[in-house]
Amino acid sequence: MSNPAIDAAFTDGPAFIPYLAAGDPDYDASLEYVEALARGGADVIELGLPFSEPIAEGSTIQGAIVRSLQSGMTVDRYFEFVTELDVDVPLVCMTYYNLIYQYGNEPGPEPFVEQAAATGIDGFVVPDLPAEEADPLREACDEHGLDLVFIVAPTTDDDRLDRLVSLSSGYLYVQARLGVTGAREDVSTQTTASLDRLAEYDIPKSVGFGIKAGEHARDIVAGGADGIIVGSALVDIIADGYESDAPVEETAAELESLCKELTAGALEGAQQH
Amino acid sequence: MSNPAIDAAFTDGPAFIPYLAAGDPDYDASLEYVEALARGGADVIELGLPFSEPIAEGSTIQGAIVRSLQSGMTVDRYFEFVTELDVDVPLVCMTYYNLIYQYGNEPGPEPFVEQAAATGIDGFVVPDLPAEEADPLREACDEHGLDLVFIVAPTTDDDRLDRLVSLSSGYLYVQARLGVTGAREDVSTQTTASLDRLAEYDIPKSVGFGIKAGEHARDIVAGGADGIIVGSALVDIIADGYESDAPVEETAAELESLCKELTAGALEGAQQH
Amino acid sequence: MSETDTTFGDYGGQYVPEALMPAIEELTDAYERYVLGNEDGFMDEFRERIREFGGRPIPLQRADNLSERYDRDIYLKREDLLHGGAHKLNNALGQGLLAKYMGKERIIAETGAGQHGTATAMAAAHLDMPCEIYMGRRDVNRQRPNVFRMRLNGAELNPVDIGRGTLKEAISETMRDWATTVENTHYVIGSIVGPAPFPAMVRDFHRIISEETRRQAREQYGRLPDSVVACAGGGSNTMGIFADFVTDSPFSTAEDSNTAADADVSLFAVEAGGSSLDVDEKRGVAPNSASLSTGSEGVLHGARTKLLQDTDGQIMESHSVSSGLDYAGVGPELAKLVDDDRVTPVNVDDDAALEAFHRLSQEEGIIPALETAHALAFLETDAELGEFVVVNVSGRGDKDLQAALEETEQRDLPNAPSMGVFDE
Amino acid sequence: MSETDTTFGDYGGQYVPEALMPAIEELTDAYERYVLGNEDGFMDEFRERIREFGGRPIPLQRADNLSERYDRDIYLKREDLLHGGAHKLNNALGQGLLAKYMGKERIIAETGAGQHGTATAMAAAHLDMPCEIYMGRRDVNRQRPNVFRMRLNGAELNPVDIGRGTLKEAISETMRDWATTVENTHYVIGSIVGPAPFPAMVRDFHRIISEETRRQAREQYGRLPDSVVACAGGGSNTMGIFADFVTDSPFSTAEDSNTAADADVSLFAVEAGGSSLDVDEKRGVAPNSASLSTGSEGVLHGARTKLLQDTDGQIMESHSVSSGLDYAGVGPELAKLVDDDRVTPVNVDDDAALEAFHRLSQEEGIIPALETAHALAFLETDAELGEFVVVNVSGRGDKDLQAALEETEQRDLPNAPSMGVFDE
Ligand SMILES: Cc1ncc(COP(=O)(O)O)c(C=O)c1O
Ligand SMILES: Cc1ncc(COP(=O)(O)O)c(C=O)c1O
Repeated sequence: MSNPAIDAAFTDGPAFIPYLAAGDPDYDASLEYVEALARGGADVIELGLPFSEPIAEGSTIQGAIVRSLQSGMTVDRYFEFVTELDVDVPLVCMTYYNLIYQYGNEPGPEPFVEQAAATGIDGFVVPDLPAEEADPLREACDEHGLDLVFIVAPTTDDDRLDRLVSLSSGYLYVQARLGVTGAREDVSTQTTASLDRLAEYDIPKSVGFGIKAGEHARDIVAGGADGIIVGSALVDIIADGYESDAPVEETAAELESLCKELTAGALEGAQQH
Repeated sequence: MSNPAIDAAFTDGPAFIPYLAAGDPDYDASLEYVEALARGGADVIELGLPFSEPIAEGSTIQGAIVRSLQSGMTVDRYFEFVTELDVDVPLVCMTYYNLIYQYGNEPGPEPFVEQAAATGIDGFVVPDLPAEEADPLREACDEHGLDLVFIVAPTTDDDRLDRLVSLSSGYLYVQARLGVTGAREDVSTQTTASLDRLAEYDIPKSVGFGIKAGEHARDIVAGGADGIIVGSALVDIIADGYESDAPVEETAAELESLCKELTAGALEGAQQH
Repeated sequence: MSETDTTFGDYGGQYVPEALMPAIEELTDAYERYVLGNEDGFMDEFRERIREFGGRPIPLQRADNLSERYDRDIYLKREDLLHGGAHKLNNALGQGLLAKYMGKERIIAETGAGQHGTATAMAAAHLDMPCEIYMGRRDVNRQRPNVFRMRLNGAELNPVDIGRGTLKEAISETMRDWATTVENTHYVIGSIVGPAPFPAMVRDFHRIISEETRRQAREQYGRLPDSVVACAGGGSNTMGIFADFVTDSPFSTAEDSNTAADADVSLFAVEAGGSSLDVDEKRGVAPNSASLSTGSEGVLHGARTKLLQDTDGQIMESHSVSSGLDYAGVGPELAKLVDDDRVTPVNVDDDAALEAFHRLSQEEGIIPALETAHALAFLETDAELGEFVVVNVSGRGDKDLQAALEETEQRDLPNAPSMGVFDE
Repeated sequence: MSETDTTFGDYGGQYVPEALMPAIEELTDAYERYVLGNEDGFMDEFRERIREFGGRPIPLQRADNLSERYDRDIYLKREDLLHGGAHKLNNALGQGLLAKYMGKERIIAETGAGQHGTATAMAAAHLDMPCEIYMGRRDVNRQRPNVFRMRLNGAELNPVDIGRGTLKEAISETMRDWATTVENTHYVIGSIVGPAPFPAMVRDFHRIISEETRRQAREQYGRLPDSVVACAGGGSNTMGIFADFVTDSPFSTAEDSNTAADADVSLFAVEAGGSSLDVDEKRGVAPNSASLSTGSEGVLHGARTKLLQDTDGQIMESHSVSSGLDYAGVGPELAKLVDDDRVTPVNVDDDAALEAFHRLSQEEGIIPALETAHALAFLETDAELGEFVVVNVSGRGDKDLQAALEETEQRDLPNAPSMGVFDE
């Protein structure tokens, strides 16, 4: 039942999964930036659809969301954005449930998922949708052949883990540490513990929350991860470029270069594993 | 039992009884001012000994008290002041009970009265001492041959009036209106009512509270008063002189002239009665 | 609602990050055992503390002058007399104590008007627990006395600089803290909002308002009221006083249990009409906080409920003269009761609330919170209130003095007192 | 005291202008009939109103954290929970109602901290009577929230610019108003001071504190306390909680009547030690308000009592960090009880009071009035307090936030919270 494009991303070595908020800091620049991720080696792209109350995000991604919304991002523009995007990488839409729920004429996730599928989205990550509330979205995703990726947290106990694994498709999002998104200086010891616990499950495990540099990527993949998810470290580059009014190509190049570093780190880790 | 000097003041026509606070605005000037009252025709002088909480005074006399205290007036200085004063008029000490009560080595009014008598004081008016609390002071006054003057208010009922008349010596202080001391523009109708009520009593009746000009004095004496008491109108002259830094003689002359106007008014009233 | 149900009809639920779900399961378990089951005498201890520390029972007072004005018997449920000055302590103390029973070492809370923050800070000091409060920067500025009070009670205060700096942002930020510290920390949410079991649990801590009101109404008036009126921000004072009029209470004794006649008690939830009920979709701004009256179904802060949102589902900025009502959502249980026609949602605007603030102050000698003033303003309505009306005076106005005076100055209210004495 | 006695031993009496004496006779008559005799059910109405409007009974709360700190059982009588935030309403409502029974059309009052003024303004609004309050200019400035509250309740506020602009001047000025308007006006004096029958009458309206405390102590602790501690300005909260421990109450039933054992209850009246107990005779300034501890007998504001005065008998300027204690006199009944060794006068200085203010706020979640903080500070004493101590929490500190913060900033207190959050 899982999406073949996303499955494919995990077949050939560790997957590098960068995140950016669509429309950050504005629509046109954001197109360039997302394309730079692909050039940098992205295997999957998590493309954020900004929501006004992002309770799981740290200040970096909150900043991205504010910039995007202020420059006019809406749900319809997001779908346009996806359509216009020239990348050959599967896309996972990362957003909060209310936007999915409101779309279309009747409340419920189906219209949004239908439109997402039509536009070329391959899956979803919804940080405020735990297993308990996921049935309607899971069904709609199944109907339209999209993955629904669940997040596994350090606090998730074994019972919940079983349930999440059984609900998840595409990959598991392994939250590297407690807290909100944001780049950190080190690799959490919680990460290794989580990966050990997950080893028995036959689903790709992508680790996110706090990864910033190639060496983190390396250590995490060496610890058993099948993919690494990096958001805030990339958003920081956009924020810096935006603050300093840097040319779009310059920021895009920096993004591409960090992606390459992370990809290389992940590869190195895979060799150590 | 009453003091002959004060009695004498009422034998020869209406008595003019001015009030000043001793030491207002300072010791030396105040001596001049009190002496000016005598020159102006005072039959009795009510000489205020300033107390820090003068609950029965309006803002004019409060001002006098503040000036006097700030220039160093104390109880001992007050007695010196009386001794030094060169007037041939009976003196009534007007003050609040706490100062009388505290004087000397043991609490109680006797030491103060003894000293007052020795210094040449002839009587007392104590605004915060109603009949209920007056026994100790009455006794001390009797012992030393001093008068104790009680105030009769517009609210005093007939029972209280009997009692006050029986306790009072020298004269009755007839409070012309409700409220606190202070010069007014008119004669209160309460005054006439009070005087009518008092007519039957055989004790001199001096009216105070609000008398400002000769015509008030005239009307009040015409209404049956045996004396008029004037304070705030005189204190106003001192306050004006103090504010404008006028020479002491100039202020003294003004005081003398107002006294003369009031004395004349009273005389005129006596002829009408 | 059954003990394991997380919803109120279509509303409610648990829309929170996975990281929080284990804590929410643990909380649900603790709620069922301690609150519903009185395990280890939890509810006995809660009731004793809210009585001795909080000052319950709280009187139901006949407002003689308002009664004359409106030609009905107006009774005031005086939650303003509860320690801290608002109903909020019922919940803050209840959750603080529950956190203690659960072995948590730290509590956190959001606050809008600062009443929930001060209540939580007080409860934390009383229970000897470390406490941190999140408060929007704008609210920090307009509710200064409450800010001082929280600090005096030893709570840390974290101003939230995101967005407009009001309750919505403070809740989001507290959830972020909780997502980080969930293992040793309990989030004391301040109204009947958030993921299950919060809405039911917070209601159950406030249910004591309703219990007392029923008993007092019977003792003092011989029967239940014709209507009960309460302001609604999140809706905790609202459900607190409505609870036992809506359905049987797990605490009510047989003698006091609800009868068919209770359905005759009209329940009015008064929302902040702000300056207008219209919304500005473009700017994402609703100049009101009337989510029951004008909102639509959606998911916010962990629950499905009625919201102020644009057509995409982005949450709008709400507005009200009173910080404590200034929120784009509302408790899911109230949303359900409104859909069921059990609760009537109404609203009054800023001006009417300010007038009612001055009216109660002048005519009854009680300075109400600006939130409460909304409930009081509704008494001016033409609606059928009946003979015997109870208004929940959810809080006192001490925290609002400055704001009320400034807002009054900007208007031409018929009953504003002159404050000229201060210029002298 | 017999019903017609105006004195307490050598203290008390009626040192007022003759113009006021008829009103005082009328008041004495009304006091005897309505208050002592419950004529026309006056006391029943008073008790009902203080219950419903005021929020009585008020809890007696065990302070767990203080009890641990002091290794005794510390109980707090929570008058801070009374409507308005202090014990003051007992008296203001009682006198306001009495004025109504007497047919008076207007009430006036002085205020220091503003608590008596706000209580009177609230009572006046509740009873629908016009009201004017006199308040020293300095107090107007240091108790601003209370000034707003009085105006919001519809009272006129008259700042008094005389002298240092504190309570002493406000009382004198209110007496002047009364001397002018005595025919239709009642002067609601704010403590157990002034001419008879005020000290006894004000005590009797506050006696309910003592009644409740006795009953609650017995119910909750099984016996009467070893000591009762209260701050003393004029002494109304003090005599309110001491009353029934000192002598039989006209209201106490046989069952609750005093026994010999009551004499074992130690009574501590805690005065404001200010910055020092020394006086500056020259400048007429006492940097404290400790008239019971350091004052001498004299006559002020209608009564003979213990005073801060110079050797001439001029009243000194008193000083205290708390406006409500900043008064040069004290109730005559307290003066008598001190002479009789029934009440022990003690004092604590400004610093100790501020520390106790922060201590209660942080450790018990109750922000006390600065007045009350003096009583709390005394718990640090070495004196024999016994096992079971009751402290009268005469009021809450909301009115004092600004003053407490400013005074704290000027000092180096070990337990002051940092207020840095506000500089951001
Ligand atoms: C006094 C008062 N009333 C009402 C409210 C609104 O909250 P709720 O609707 O949860 O009762 C608040 C919130 O701060 C409040 O302080
Ligand atoms: C809270 C509080 N406690 C105590 C006092 C002191 O007054 P009393 O000594 O009459 O109780 C005041 C006076 O304003 C007060 O506000």
